[in-house]
Amino acid sequence: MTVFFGVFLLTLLLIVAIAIVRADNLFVAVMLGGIFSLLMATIFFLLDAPDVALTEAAVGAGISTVLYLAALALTAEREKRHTVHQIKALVVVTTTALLVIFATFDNVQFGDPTAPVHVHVGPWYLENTQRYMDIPNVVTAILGSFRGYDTLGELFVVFTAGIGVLFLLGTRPKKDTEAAETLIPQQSETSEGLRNYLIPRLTGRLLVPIILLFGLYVQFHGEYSPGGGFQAGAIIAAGIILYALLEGETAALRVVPQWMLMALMAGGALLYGMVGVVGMLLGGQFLDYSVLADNPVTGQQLGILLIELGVGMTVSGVLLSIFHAFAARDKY
Amino acid sequence: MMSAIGIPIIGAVAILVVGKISSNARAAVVLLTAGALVWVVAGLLLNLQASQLEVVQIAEIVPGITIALRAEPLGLIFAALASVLWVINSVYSIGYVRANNESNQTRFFVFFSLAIAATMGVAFSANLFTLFLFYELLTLSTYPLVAHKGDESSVRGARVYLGVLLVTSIGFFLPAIIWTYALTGTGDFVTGGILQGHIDGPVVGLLLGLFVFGVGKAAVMPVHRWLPAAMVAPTPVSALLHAVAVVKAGVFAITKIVLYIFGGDFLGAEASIKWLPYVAAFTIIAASIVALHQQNLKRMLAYSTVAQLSYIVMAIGMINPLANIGAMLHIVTHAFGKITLFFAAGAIYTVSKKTELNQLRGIGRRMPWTMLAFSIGALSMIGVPPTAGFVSKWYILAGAIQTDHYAVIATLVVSTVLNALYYLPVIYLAWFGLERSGQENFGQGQAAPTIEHAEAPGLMLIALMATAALTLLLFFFHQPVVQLIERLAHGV
Amino acid sequence: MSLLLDVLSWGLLSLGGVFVFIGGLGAVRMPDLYTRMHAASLTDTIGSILIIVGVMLQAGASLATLKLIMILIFLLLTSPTATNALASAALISGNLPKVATQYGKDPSQ
Amino acid sequence: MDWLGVYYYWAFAALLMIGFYAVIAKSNLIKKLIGLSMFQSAVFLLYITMGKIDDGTAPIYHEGISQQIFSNPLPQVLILTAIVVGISTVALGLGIIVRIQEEYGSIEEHEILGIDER
Amino acid sequence: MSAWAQHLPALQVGVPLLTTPIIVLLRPHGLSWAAATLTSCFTFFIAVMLTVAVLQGQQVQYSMGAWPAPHGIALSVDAFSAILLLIVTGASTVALLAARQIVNAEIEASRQPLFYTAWLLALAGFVGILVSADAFNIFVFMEISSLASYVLIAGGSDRRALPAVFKYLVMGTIGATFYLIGIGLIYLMTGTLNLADMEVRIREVSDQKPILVAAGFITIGLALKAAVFPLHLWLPNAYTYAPVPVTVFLAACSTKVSLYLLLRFDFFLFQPNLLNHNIQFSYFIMPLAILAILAASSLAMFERNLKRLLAYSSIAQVGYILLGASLVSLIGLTASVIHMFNHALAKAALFLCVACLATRCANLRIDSLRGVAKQMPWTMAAFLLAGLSLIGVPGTAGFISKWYLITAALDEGLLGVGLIVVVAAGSLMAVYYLWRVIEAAYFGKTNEGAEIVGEAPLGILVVCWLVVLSNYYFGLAPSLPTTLSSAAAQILLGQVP
Repeated sequence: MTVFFGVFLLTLLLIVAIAIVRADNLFVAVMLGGIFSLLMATIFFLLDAPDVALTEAAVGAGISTVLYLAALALTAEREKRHTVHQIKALVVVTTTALLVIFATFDNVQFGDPTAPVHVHVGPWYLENTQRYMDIPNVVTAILGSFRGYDTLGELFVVFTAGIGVLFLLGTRPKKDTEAAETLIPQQSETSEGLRNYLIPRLTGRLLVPIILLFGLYVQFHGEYSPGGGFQAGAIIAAGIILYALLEGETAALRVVPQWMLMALMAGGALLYGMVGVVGMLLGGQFLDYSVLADNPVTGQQLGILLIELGVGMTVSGVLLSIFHAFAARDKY
Repeated sequence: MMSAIGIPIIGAVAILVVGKISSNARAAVVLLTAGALVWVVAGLLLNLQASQLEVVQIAEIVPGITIALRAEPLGLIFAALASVLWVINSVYSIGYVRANNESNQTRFFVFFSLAIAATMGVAFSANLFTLFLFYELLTLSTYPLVAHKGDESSVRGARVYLGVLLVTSIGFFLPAIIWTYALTGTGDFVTGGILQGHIDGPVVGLLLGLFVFGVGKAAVMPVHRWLPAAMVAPTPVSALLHAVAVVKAGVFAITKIVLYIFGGDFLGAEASIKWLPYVAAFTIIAASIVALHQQNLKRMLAYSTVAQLSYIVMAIGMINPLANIGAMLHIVTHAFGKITLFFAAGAIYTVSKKTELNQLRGIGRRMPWTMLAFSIGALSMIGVPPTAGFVSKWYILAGAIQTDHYAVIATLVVSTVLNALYYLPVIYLAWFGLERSGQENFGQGQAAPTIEHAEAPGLMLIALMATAALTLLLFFFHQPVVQLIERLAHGV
Repeated sequence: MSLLLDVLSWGLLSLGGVFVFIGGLGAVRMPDLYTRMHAASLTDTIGSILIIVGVMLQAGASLATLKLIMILIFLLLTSPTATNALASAALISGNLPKVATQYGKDPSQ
Repeated sequence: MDWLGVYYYWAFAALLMIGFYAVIAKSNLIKKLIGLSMFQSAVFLLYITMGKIDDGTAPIYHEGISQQIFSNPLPQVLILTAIVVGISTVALGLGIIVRIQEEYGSIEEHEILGIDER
Repeated sequence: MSAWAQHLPALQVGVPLLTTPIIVLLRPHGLSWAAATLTSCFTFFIAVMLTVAVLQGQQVQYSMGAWPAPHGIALSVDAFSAILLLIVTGASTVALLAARQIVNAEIEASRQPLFYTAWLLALAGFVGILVSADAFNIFVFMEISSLASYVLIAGGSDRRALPAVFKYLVMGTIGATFYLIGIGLIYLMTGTLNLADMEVRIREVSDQKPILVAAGFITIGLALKAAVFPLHLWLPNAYTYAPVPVTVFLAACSTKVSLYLLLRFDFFLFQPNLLNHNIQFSYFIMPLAILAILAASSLAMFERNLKRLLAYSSIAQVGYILLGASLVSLIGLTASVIHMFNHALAKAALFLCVACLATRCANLRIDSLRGVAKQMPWTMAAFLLAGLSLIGVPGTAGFISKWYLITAALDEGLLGVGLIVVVAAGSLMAVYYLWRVIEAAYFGKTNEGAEIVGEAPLGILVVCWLVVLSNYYFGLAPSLPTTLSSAAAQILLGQVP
């Protein structure tokens, strides 16, 4: 049954992908992109990866769609039909695909438990997670502790992106005469939000606390069920973005001011790093949580809790900062 | 030896400092430096026995590749020659730059000193790598001198100069050096050579070719193009560098490579290198014929230099003790003769702004001393006794006869005739021609204004008379030099 | 008992599926945005209610059922709101219903 | 079901092609960026596919249930990271695009090149 | 102290990484430059300590979170990574020392803390790649460094930087994704991500096709990031329109780090385990390297903008590095590694001179630099001396690498002769394009109406001369880079020293 379901979803995914490429209207392409991400999330779920599915849904369908839309509001909605290097592109693309197919075609071990992937490192985690840290979600265990350094790096990628967008959009555009003539600056209506629309506003107000609550649940329940800092950060950010859409930019910034976003962003990264440094100071290695408490298992659990918190803080801080950076700009 | 290289460098720095204060102080520093250098080199020359030819290692760059110096006789001759002529040339240049109001005089003297330092480095280098290092430094430090005037034509000339020298050195010389290191694991200059037993057959000829054409400063055709191009430089530069230091560094490098890297015995037995004298002979004849057609005095002298350099290469290529002595001697004698000629050309330019041959009619009557020196130099080029040029040519001829090298003998004869053909008319015109007014020179493109002038300034005159006198003296007292060379031939 | 539950839940699920299918058909076949939205709302309301209740019957009285109830409430809150927002946005941007204009009425008046 | 595995890999390859094509051939910068994220999504699919074990479940222990086959958790962790890296790249890319629009008044590559050549 | 010594690899990454949130939190006005510079200095100091440890023959290993590899992430530092660590941290420090005035002029004070944060993130990313021994971890840090580089390049006031950086972003992401595909295929066949473990387990893989394709993807992906010739399109504009200190930093190390990975993967992982890989590698890389040297040099010869000229020269130098590697021999690899070091020295010095020029000249076209040597004698003297090192004149650092390269080529017989011709031609082209600048600056007539400019600020000039002189120091006493690079070559060829 799942087999057919998988094939069906994959086919749908490909159709959507082609539709995205062919869409002239960028707005349509972005919305289709959201659908693409949801389909992808479903496929991930089907492949036993609920953590990834949750992330893909929150990040791909949620946050990235919002960011694209924010950018579209500042740029142009329609794509001009101008395809370059079509032949070259086709040649390069086909070669790449053929290479991949060449590599995998006659060596498919899909779902085969004896494949090298499933006998070497992976099982070790499944066998030892209980012993070392006693938490049910193995993905969280690997993410937080076994490969915690990767996650630290990942957190700093997000941090870098945040810094980057703030830096790039921290400057007011030079009033290019050329651009100013063709495009008259539009008065931004974001500060008003949806105040004049009763139904969306009412429902939205009802939903925001629920979303935030769900975010906190995902954050702190990450050790037991799918979820963790990233997903939670994305969900909380989405909740506040919804608030900003309803009540307007300024209202949102009054609730969570710019300095607080910066503090969240840097504080989360710092929190994560400090957990590592404290491990070092207490005589362990960098990011060694076992030394955080008397009992190594408790230490691990504490460490994972703390770093997930750090991740959640930074991710929500960065995503909100980026959203505000886009939303606060006038179109030129 | 370190001080031989160090003194000019210190001098350069001192000139840079003093040059801002006064031009007299700068002149004093220049002369002082030159004097000190002669003193040091003379000291080395006298202590040749005592110093036991030690190798002084300065730095080891990669295991096996070192910067090292050694005072061996060949290098000493070259160093002594360059340093003595530097003193005379300094006197001359001070007079020249003042009389011509050259700009950037400090830069001129700074790079001049640096070039001399590099020359000393070439002279004393104890291995191929050190030789190459100083060889390149010489190229680079003389570039600003060639481009000194800064106008379009001098920059273009300097570009050719740099281009040819760097292309040959990086394109041929460096690979040849690395090849040698790769074959033998060393590049030390050892009497008798180091390549024997590591290489044989036609590739020896290839390697030698890389060296000969790689050392572009030796101006073997077809890599001679830079030398006429470099004539855009102020005359003192042409005189010392492009008659002595730079070009001689080229042939000197070839000599060292042939004697100390290949080794006379090895090359003598190798058939694949027999082409060398022929190429040199071709260069001699061709360059002489080209010189015959030149209208510009300095360009004519430049082509003459090309020809004379190939005498040395040809002599070395014969692999014969007598010819070797001739080659060494020719480095010295040609230097004195050619520098005299350039000095004279510079003196003429300074007082009359004349550069073309046909403008020189009757100039001997206005500048008798200058033209006397010019005549002595020209006779030395042709090889007429009692000038020094005769002695070296004689040794080369003796070597050729000893080895029955008829082609060389023929070349010597033909080239002597050619030399005479282009030098004698100049002398004749200068002394016996009638000075004409500027109008008639119009055909040459640049009508030289007829300037009423007399003899050149005193400082320049002293210098050119000194070198002319030395050219004569060396004919009578060449024995000490020959002895020095013979000691080398016996493998000190 | 369990058989009864099974039959019931399958029935609900298939019925939900049928409604979803009809909704999809309508979204494709209807002439303009508003009528299409109208058809599509069938999927959001009756379709999803039937399917979720069907799944609830499968799950029994557990935490999962609680979660499903939450999802249902969430869906029932959001999808009408979204439909409303979409329709009014379309109207404001000047996209008029085809069906209404055919009868010569302008709904914006 | 061997052919299912093949289908997953083919879908990966096809998705890779579509995304990559959009990146190279499209002139619109936002379209390029969308293509880029599809290109990355394809790789996510590859990783997650290889982590799947037949009859496995998500790698989360439940009370009382023992002796279960879990799918490989490691690729999932990697892809979690990769997804976040992807959105970071997209965010930064959009920031650059907005700046380009402000400076050039266009987000079509060929137009921008033309503007600077003038 | 010794307790801390074992943490050095972690500190190497941790120090710059964890300083960044502190800077963002405090945003110290005017002090962010000092903070970044101090951090960079300290990172350099750690790199020196690590190098000393490597030279003493220690096995520098570190397990993150105390989880042993392959289950946890391991860090390891050997001679190859040590020499790159020196390059990267040194370049960052030097560029930062020279950066203050130019950044003050180009970027508003309010944005400067973010700029320096991005700088440290880029540094941490590069360093993280170098110390890591885990394939996926390398990807993560590659992305940190890339994203931070994009930010840095787009930082200047020149709008043309924006399309350039977008192109870089697209190509860089494609490169990183290719790398990820390659790693995925290897992981599929071996089940591990730790490099050492991978090396052992690839040997046991019977079907080599996926590994072969993985090698292809990784090599191409990294070649894209390393600006190997036909894939270099992002580089010239990115370097040209970036703020000059950023160009100093990135030109000295960003492509080098990708080349490091390229060599590490191809030699460490694939060379011993794939049939005929050395031949495939050579056939693939050598033509590209030769093309890079010749084509990029000739583009540089006709380029009018000084910065872009130097950028093309960088592409040509990547060719030299790959040429050494493509010989697949001990000396060839030594030449390759040592050229990374020496080219970083020379290019950093040259771009620092450009930085000096940029403080005084509005425009960096060669035409507008005529006669500038009279006004900025020290700057142009430094340019000349650094240029000599790039050309490879004896006595300079550049010569050492050319020497090794030609020695390596000589072992190849007839092919070697051809390669020597290429190397020599490349050097001569370098003479040509650098000399155009020198000639204009020294002998060109000052442009009519050009305003009188003075010498560059002393701070930048001192840094510039420091780097120029180190070119000569390492040209005359190159034992440090030669020791490290020959050890690196041995490691790459699997001959454990």
